[in-house]
Amino acid sequence: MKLAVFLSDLRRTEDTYERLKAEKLGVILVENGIYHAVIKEGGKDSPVLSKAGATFYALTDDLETRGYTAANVNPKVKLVSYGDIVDLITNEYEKTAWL
Amino acid sequence: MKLAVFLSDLRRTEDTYERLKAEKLGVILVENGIYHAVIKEGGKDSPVLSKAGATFYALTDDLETRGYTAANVNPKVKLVSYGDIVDLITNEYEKTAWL
Amino acid sequence: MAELTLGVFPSLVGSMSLDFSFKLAEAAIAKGHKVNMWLSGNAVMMAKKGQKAFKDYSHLEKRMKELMSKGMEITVCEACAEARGYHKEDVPEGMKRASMDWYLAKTVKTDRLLHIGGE
Amino acid sequence: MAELTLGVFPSLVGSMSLDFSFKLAEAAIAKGHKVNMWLSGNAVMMAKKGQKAFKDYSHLEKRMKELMSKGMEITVCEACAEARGYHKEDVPEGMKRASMDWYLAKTVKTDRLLHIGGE
Amino acid sequence: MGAVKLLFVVQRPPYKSENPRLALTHALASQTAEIYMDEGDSVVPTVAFVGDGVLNAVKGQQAMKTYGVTSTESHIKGCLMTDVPIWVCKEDMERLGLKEDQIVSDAEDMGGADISTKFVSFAEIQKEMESVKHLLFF
Amino acid sequence: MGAVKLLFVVQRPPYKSENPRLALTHALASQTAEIYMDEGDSVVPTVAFVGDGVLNAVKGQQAMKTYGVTSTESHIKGCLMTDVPIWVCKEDMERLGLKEDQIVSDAEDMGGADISTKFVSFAEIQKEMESVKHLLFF
Repeated sequence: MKLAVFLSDLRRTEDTYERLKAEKLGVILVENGIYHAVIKEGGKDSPVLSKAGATFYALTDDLETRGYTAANVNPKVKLVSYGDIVDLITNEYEKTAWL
Repeated sequence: MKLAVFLSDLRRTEDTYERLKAEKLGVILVENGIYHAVIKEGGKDSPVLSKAGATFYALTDDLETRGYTAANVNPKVKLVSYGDIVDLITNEYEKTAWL
Repeated sequence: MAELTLGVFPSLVGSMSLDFSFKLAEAAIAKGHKVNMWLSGNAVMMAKKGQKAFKDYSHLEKRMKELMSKGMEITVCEACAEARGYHKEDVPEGMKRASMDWYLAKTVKTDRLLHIGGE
Repeated sequence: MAELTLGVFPSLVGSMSLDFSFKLAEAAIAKGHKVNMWLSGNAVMMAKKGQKAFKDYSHLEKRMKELMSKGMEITVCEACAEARGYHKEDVPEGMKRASMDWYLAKTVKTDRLLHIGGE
Repeated sequence: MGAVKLLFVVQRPPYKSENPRLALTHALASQTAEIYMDEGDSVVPTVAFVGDGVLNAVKGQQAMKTYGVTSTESHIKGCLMTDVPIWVCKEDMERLGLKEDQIVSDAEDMGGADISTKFVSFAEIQKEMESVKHLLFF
Repeated sequence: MGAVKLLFVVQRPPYKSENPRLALTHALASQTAEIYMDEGDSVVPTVAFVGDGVLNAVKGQQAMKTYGVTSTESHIKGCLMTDVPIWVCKEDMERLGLKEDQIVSDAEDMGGADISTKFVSFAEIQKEMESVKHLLFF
């Protein structure tokens, strides 16, 4: 399946996320999920970003709301707008899961 | 200080809890906090119960709401009623912290 | 163009999930998609007219009305609303109240479903 | 006997923190203590009359009135209520609305404060 | 469209928010959704409890006695009574130390259901995720 | 009773619920609480950000631009402007990789505050917990 997963929290739902598999997997970081794109806890990337084969996106509005900019974002993560998210879920992926 | 800490969740707020110190510390498990008294994740007691020097309580009503009884409760934990909690926070402890 | 259904369950004033939903709906409509929105759980707060607009809180009634005028269907869970004391006369104009089967039925024909659960 | 102040911030229908608060207040009053309750954030849901009692949801209006008749003072955050569209005429009888300084002032004389935050 | 499959995935513990219960009541609403649908269309739901969500399925919940509210348990039984499949993830039960006899598996007190709770591996849930049209995570 | 000290402890990230902001607005209300108090009484608050709560204090928050709501940052500045002490836990900043220059520390755009944010160890927050009359965790 082609699955777009939304992560909106800094903590929790990790165990479902880790086990989920998809032929094509997009991980869209929104709301407090954006912290995974900018924080290096203990000097390390968020474990969220180690999901194999996934493409990572973060919503610019939610990044800016919380005081971060493109300069802070992990190079693994692409910044997207609301319009981009619409395109992702209608064109690139077939199903969505808001964890 | 004599501090009564309320835990109402199964996950989170661990890092504040671990660092908190008190001369006399009571940990009152309520709502989903009661899972710490009955679940042995991976066969082990909840890390919550390893807090040194603390006395542990769990609210019977909240245990029963979630399908557990006294028989399931870790021997480190005393069962209490709402009335008992009132006595604890008015007589045994001076301050409260709902984590 | 696709049909997108959003089911929004978390939130009240203070969480940003409702804001997210309305902004996403707006972006989808701007691209010519059809959008349906189901509000349940705490998200039924939108079914109460007369919310005062403070700067400290997001205030979505105006945006909701604009989106409805552009064809978005928006329906709230009737039981969830009544349990909070929101009655028929409280509903903003254009919004519908129904039971959960409205949402279930929408899942049949919609191309995409984004179900926003959470706590 | 002691004076206990409860500040209740989380919750809506569905979370059990409001239920917890009212049961604890009831137990404290039964033991002769004086109880004050401050409802803010989502807990201001109690400031809306006419909530339908479903078995699926806790329904606390009746218990609240009993506790008020036994001397419990209960006040809700005025701004939090208005932001949700709960106005003066929605307030159940006996409940007060005030700004946050009511709660802060109560902390001065109360023997114990239990502040229930959470998400 | 014919029969459209949905998977409801409950991943959070009960009573913290109303969402786990709403997953069950929404799944149940599949039974009455025809009034909004075209002739021949239907919705076929499955409810799967994973992660800490398996705690929703612990039996013996006394929520009516303690707080006067319907338990999550009775909603699960309501689903079984109307043939909505209930799945519970085995790996998560094991992790949390839950045995099958601790889990709601039938609805005898409601007169008995034709189906009972299925204990499944996460791999089976994953397979169902692939086969359904839409996913609803709670 | 004289001056009663309170400690507001914010331990969760911003924008997920309104509670972190309510901690700040409640602390600020100490300034106007006299109308409900006896002569000579007062409330003296301190706000401490710990754990993931330190994320509330990251500067440059654009919530007004993006969503039309007041940022948590501007509430922190409002506290500094009225002499409500703001503390941020150093160990948690370090854990999350936050430097002091990333944290809201003054209120220059509001005309300047007499106090600035204090970077403290958890041990100092612990000491404050011991010295105050009541604790309010958010």
